[in-house]
Amino acid sequence: QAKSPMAGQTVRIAFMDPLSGPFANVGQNQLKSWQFAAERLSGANNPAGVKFEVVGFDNKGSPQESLNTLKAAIDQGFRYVTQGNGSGAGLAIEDAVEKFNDRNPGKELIYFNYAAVDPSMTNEKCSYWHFRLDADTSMKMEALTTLMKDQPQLKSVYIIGQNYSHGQQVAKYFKEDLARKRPDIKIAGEDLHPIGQVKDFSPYVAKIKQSGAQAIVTGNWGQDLTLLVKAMNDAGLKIPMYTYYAGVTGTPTALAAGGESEVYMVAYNHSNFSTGEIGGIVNDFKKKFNDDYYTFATYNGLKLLGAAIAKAGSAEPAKVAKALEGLSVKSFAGDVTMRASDHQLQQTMFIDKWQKVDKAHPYSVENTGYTFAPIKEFAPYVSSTPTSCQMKRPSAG
Amino acid sequence: MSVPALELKDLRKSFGRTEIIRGANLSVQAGERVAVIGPNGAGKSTLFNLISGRFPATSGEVLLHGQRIDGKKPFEINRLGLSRSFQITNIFPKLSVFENLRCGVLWSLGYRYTFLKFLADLDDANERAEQLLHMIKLERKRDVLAMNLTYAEQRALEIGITIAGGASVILLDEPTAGMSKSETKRFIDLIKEVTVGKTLLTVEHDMGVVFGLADKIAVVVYGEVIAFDTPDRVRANQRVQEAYLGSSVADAQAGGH
Amino acid sequence: MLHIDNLHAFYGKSHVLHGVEFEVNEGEIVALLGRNGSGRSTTAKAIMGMVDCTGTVDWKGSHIRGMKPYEIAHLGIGYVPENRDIFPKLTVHQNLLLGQKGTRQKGRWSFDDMYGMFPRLKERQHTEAGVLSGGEQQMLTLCRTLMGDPDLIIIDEPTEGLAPKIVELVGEYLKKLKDRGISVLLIEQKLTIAMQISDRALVMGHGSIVFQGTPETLRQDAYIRKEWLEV
Amino acid sequence: MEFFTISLLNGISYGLLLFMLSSGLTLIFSMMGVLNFAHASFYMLGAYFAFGTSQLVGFWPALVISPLLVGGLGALFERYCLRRVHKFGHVPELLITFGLSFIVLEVVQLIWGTSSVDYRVPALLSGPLFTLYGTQFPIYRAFMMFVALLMLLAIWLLLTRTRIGLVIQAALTHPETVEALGHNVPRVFMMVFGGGAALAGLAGVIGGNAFVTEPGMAGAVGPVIFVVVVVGGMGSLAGAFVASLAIGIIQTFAVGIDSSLMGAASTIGLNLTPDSFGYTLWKLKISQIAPILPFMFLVLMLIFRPKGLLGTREG
Amino acid sequence: MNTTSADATRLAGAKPAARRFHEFRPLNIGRWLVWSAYALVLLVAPLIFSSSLSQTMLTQMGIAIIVCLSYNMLLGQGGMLSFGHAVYSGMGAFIAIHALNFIGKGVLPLPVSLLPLVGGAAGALTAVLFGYVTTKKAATPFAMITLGIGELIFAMALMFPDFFGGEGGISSNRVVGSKPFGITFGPQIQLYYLIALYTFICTGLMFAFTRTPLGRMLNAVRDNPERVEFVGYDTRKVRYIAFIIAGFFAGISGGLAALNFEIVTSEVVSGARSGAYLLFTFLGGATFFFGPIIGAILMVMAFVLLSELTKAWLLYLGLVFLFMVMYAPGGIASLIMMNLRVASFGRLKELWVSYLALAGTALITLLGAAGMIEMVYHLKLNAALGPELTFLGVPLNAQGADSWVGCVLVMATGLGLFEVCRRTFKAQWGRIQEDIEKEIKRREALA
Ligand SMILES: Nc1ncnc2c1ncn2[C@@H]1O[C@H](COP(=O)(O)OP(=O)(O)OP(=O)(O)O)[C@@H](O)[C@H]1O
Ligand SMILES: Nc1ncnc2c1ncn2[C@@H]1O[C@H](COP(=O)(O)OP(=O)(O)OP(=O)(O)O)[C@@H](O)[C@H]1O
Ligand SMILES: CC(C)C[C@H](N)C(=O)O
Ligand SMILES: [Mg+2]
Ligand SMILES: [Mg+2]
Repeated sequence: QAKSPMAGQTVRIAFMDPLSGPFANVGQNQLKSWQFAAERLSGANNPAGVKFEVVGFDNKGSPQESLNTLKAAIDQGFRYVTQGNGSGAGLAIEDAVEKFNDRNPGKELIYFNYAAVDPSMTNEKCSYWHFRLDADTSMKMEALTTLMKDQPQLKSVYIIGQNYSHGQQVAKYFKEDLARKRPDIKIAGEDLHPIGQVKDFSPYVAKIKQSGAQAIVTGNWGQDLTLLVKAMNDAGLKIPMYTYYAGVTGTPTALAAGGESEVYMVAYNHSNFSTGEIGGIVNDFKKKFNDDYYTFATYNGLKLLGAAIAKAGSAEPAKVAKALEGLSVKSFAGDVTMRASDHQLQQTMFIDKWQKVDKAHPYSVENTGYTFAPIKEFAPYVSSTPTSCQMKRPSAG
Repeated sequence: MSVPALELKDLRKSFGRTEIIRGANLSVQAGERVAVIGPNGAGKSTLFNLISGRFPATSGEVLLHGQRIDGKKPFEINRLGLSRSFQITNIFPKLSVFENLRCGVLWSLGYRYTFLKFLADLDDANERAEQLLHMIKLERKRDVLAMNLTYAEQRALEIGITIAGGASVILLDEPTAGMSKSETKRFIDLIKEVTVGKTLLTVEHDMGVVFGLADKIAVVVYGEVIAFDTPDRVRANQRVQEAYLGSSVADAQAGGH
Repeated sequence: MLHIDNLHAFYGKSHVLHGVEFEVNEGEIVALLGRNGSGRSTTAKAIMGMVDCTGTVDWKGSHIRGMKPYEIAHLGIGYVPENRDIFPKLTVHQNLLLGQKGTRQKGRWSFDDMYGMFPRLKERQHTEAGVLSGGEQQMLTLCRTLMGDPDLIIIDEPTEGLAPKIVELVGEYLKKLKDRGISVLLIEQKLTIAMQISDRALVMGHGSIVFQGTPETLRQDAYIRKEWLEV
Repeated sequence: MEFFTISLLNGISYGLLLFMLSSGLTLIFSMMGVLNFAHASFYMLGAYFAFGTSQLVGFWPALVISPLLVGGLGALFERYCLRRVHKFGHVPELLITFGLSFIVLEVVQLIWGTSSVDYRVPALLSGPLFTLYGTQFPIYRAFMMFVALLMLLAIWLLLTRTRIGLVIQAALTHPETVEALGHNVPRVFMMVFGGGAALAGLAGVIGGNAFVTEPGMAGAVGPVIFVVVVVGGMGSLAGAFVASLAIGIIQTFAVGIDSSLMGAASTIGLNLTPDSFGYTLWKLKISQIAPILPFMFLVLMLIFRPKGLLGTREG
Repeated sequence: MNTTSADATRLAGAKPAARRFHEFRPLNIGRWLVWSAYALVLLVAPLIFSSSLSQTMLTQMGIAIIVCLSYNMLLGQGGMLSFGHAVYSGMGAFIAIHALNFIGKGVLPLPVSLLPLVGGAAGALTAVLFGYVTTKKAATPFAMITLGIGELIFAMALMFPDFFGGEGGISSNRVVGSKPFGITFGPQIQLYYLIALYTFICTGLMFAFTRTPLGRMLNAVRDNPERVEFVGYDTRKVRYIAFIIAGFFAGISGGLAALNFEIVTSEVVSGARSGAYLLFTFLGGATFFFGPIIGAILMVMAFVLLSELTKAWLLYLGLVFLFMVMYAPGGIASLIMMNLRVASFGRLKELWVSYLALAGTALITLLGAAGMIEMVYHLKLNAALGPELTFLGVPLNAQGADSWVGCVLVMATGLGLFEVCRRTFKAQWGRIQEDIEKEIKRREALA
């Protein structure tokens, strides 16, 4: 392998997510994930031979604070930023990066979005400088409803969610996709509750039971998810639950404390990759931090970045952004491709099931004795969704 | 007879089931100085509270210069020209003496809720406040916070605020309470001085003050005005003797002046 | 019973009492007279441990200076503060209840005694004390302290705001207290009842005792009266 | 009928839970007038202490030890911090508890980490107590209701059988006078604050495993317990109890109501379309706002009956 | 009307002792000097602190100053403890950003520089609406209603994406509309000067307000609402008008924030935001007009700088509050005023040695304590990166006994020395205060 002209150069990435406050647990885990992946993929382990360095900035989960951290990062010479926890902050950064690049040609920034899943970020609000590594809400729903297509015994579903953009979008895409793929499934009921305000979900459970639904679909995360699961266990309502965020830090522990329950999660990964480069990362991360590496987007992101820098022959964001468009790299579950039209990564999707660890699925999530086992895998094209993005591309270069 | 400055017609007030004021009638002419006396708990302060709008009356009428004021809010009554002081000192503790007085004059000079004029430019208000400051003899404490005044000074300030708005009818509730003899004396002079030409009602227990100050005395017993007459006639009144006076203490007080 | 010697008291840095000394004996009514601001209330507070002070305060032969107010109260000194410190949000009855130091101990006085003394209070038993008339409040404070069954009661200006008849009544009750063997330290500035009921009178001026003697001698001592009591 | 019965049961048990959470606050607020913003932090501490101690000695001892620890901390806080600022007034009192809540949160995160801990319901208490129309009623919920009632009884006894309540109320306005009457006011204050904190701690021991023990748990219950205390009437234990139940039941039933203003409008012949002004507001279902109903309650209550349900005073 | 005046004063949160120094009153020349200096500081600040981050911070400080001052109209001047002030600045911000978008679309012919006034109007209107119910009450019921309304609005904000923009908020572009003299407000520095201008004018207006009849009556309502009714004023109306004015200024700050961030999300109406206004206004000092300015500056520094400096920032913040409330309940402003009083009697020079000693020893103590806190945090958060960390350039080993012993020693020494200094200082301070009291008495006697 020819030595890259970039070899030895350091590419610094500013990570901005909550490192204090109520969402610190997630942010801190993800910062470690970035740093760990960066360490693993530096130097000879990426085609450009560059060294990745990830520095954490605390945006406290706030869109406005994100803009401050962005300024701070720019002052310190960062050209790459990454964020994921919450679409609110994500949209703020996307917008600010777009404006900054507009007003400061030659000093462009690139924003890697590793978990903010609001579809608008790659649709009506899309930006040339924004690249999403996660799958957005609509893609996940595409995968989920494809699964339902193959479950003829499923006749009625209840949908419950947090009453804010994410929860509303989950409900909207679910109804749209279902109408397309399984018009016969009845929506037994739909409930949107204020986010983070419900302490006791038993009234909702009573309502769900009353409706006679056979399954639940929810975009809930954090407390709102665990409390819902607990309330279902308490009431003895044993119907499957399809979720987006059962794997986020803290939730597995709480799920385990509530006993056995039937929970599915749609994601671009699962917890039982034990071989190859990714297997090494997962296991060594656990050894080093006694914590789970679940943000695989960090791996994909650095893979893509390395390849793009090598392809562009430069770490200059303007060039790298161009190189990233349409770029394909080999990842942990087949190839992933950065779609040029909207900068949404196209990747394999999984449906994971929450279950006790067994021989085939030995990875104990948060040391609970439970794991997320893949029960279904969908090739990238299955969950691919169309985009309405009309990207403003820089004229020159 | 001209329209009385203040008139009570069969005024009643109950708290819960107890009726405290049981049909009080009183008619005070403009310019009269009236002392209201009566045993403890007779309802003197309550009467003042009803007149000044602090409590709503259960029934009956209160007329100020012939106009009904019962049922009105305290500030509305005040704007009609009736002002009162309190038995327990009731001033603005964290404002200076001067500011306390100025607060008292602002409405009457028509400044209402304005925030488009500077206080410093309100010459009439400032002048009036300074004038009051002299009247209550607190010039030297002009910029001291009211809460740092001595008790007697606070009582003086209480009166100052009461008369500040230039009300024509003034109610004072035990203005000399807690003062020594000498201070009391000085204070009566002060009250006389600042209420020239006004209608004055004051509650007092000290017979010395009562006889020194009042043109007429109203005796309130058990929620009723049982007598309303000149001091000498009241003193001679048999019922009053029984209910209220008729003790060596009262005699001693009355003799003191 | 109460022995005070060389008592100095301070409010922060300001020195208010300058070496006060006097005694109160068992079953005695002592009047403490003086002008506004002469330091009478401060003396009372100093005895109760409510202000910083130096000097000697002995009660029944033991030092009590430096003790906490509630400890002093438990030793049998009752204090009726000036300016009617009733508890406005509590009912009359609850106010009296708080006068008792413990729920168990039975004192000389019962609720009935108090209500008998001032029937007015019985009528207003369940009223919030804050709405009582000025005079009623004054009665209440006195009764409240009595409920604690003190051997010595320090009363700061009890007749303030009372109608003349009631003032006389209070005087009589103080005498009754004395008959029951309770000592009284009566702080007054209007001489009226003080001169009638007290066994001894003290006059305070500028933070020290300037006269001690019987009411009779005080009545005769025009100089003291002029200099320290009147204008 | 089925839905009604179950909802009623859910409502009552949720109401009792609210009461459990807010009883300590009621105690402190009504007696000392302190808006204790750290109350929820004490609740959280109770849960974490219980998690810690139950790993060492098991759940039942933890049920006793943990509230005592929290109560002790509360008493210390009163003794060394709150007491100092008492004389400055209510705002500083409130702010110092605000400050405390930050500190507790950080310290908890330092000791137990930032994500939830695995604090489980003891085996003895897990599982269903009975099954009604096919819906289980968990033992633990019954246990929770039982403890809430115990708390009610304990506070009620404290308030009626002792004069502590009177001493404190009196001391709020005239501390010196109360002391002069022979009451050790500082100690009473300390005990009451410690007691309130201990109640919060007990709620934490029980709420921690019924729900989730994580650093965000304090913030989640914080505002709603204020609602209970205020709606019930400041200073009224019975009021807080009634308010808890009322809020619990109403909120639970509201979840089941799927009608909206739009529905009401269409019955009177008004047809609203997505283009009409404020469409999102019109189409909002009652079930969607159920969890924030308490705050509406609070606002309405304070406007129309500022004393609260059973309160006697406004301030 | 059941609240006693004692309650009202307590709620106003003033420290009586600090208030005694209120008498210190700068001459009018002094006032000119102060205002000119204020203007000068606003003018030159971005020239001295010229990095992009410090300019961002300066702009935010300007915005925060306005909102904290407006908050203090309620808290410090009116004794109204609001838990929902962010509702008014937030609504100002939302309306302003919608207006900005209209300007962008060419529907609204308004120069961008006047946009904050739109925010102000929106804030005032919101205050007209909610103030009508909240100001019916005072004291604790007032506080609780504002808490309830704040929670409601925040919860609603996420439910109505049409207006509030959902999670992503509403974004916009401020480089629109007419461009007088080529000022586009694109570059941060141009925006800074716009904000500085608003800050200066608003500060001036709010100060002027304290000198008007309504401003004074507001103080009176804070101190003793009952009496106010008996001098002819409707307390409710006084509170209501003041509430609306405060809402107006809060709205202006919201409008400026909308311009500055070019995005407004629901967090601007959150309870956390309201809480921050309350905390920092108090920290700066609610009893003095300029206190909130200090508070606002500290707020921005804490949120932007402190949180970057250390992960333990919330712990430090909590501790600072605890100690401030305990030892300086009048806020920083009251500390400054106390020293100004000493200075006005020409005695400050005696104190500076003590101050140096106090500061030095306190710093040592803090260093020791902070070292330990940082090590604990490091152990907890970054343990995997090895036990070493550098704290202010000093390498520490979080698992090494020597680092811990070192920190403990530093702290203990610091603490010991501090205590010694504190005692001497206290004695000295007491002496000076005594002299000053005497001097005042003497002057009084002369007058
Ligand atoms: N708000 C109230 N609720 C219930 N009772 C009240 C209220 N206000 C006054 N009272 C009662 O009404 C009676 C009359 O009280 P008021 O204060 O008028 O007496 P007063 O004549 O002024 O006596 P004093 O000379 O002792 O001041 C008292 O017995 C008092 O307890
Ligand atoms: N809390 C205080 N702080 C500072 N000085 C005080 C305080 N209380 C009283 N003083 C001062 O102490 C002196 C004595 O006051 P004291 O209250 O003992 O007088 P008194 O004889 O009881 O008079 P009065 O008739 O006013 O009750 C007065 O000069 C008074 O100004
Ligand atoms: C923390 C995450 C679960 C938040 C989620 N990504 C969202 O968009 O809201
Ligand atoms: Mg009276
Ligand atoms: Mg006295």
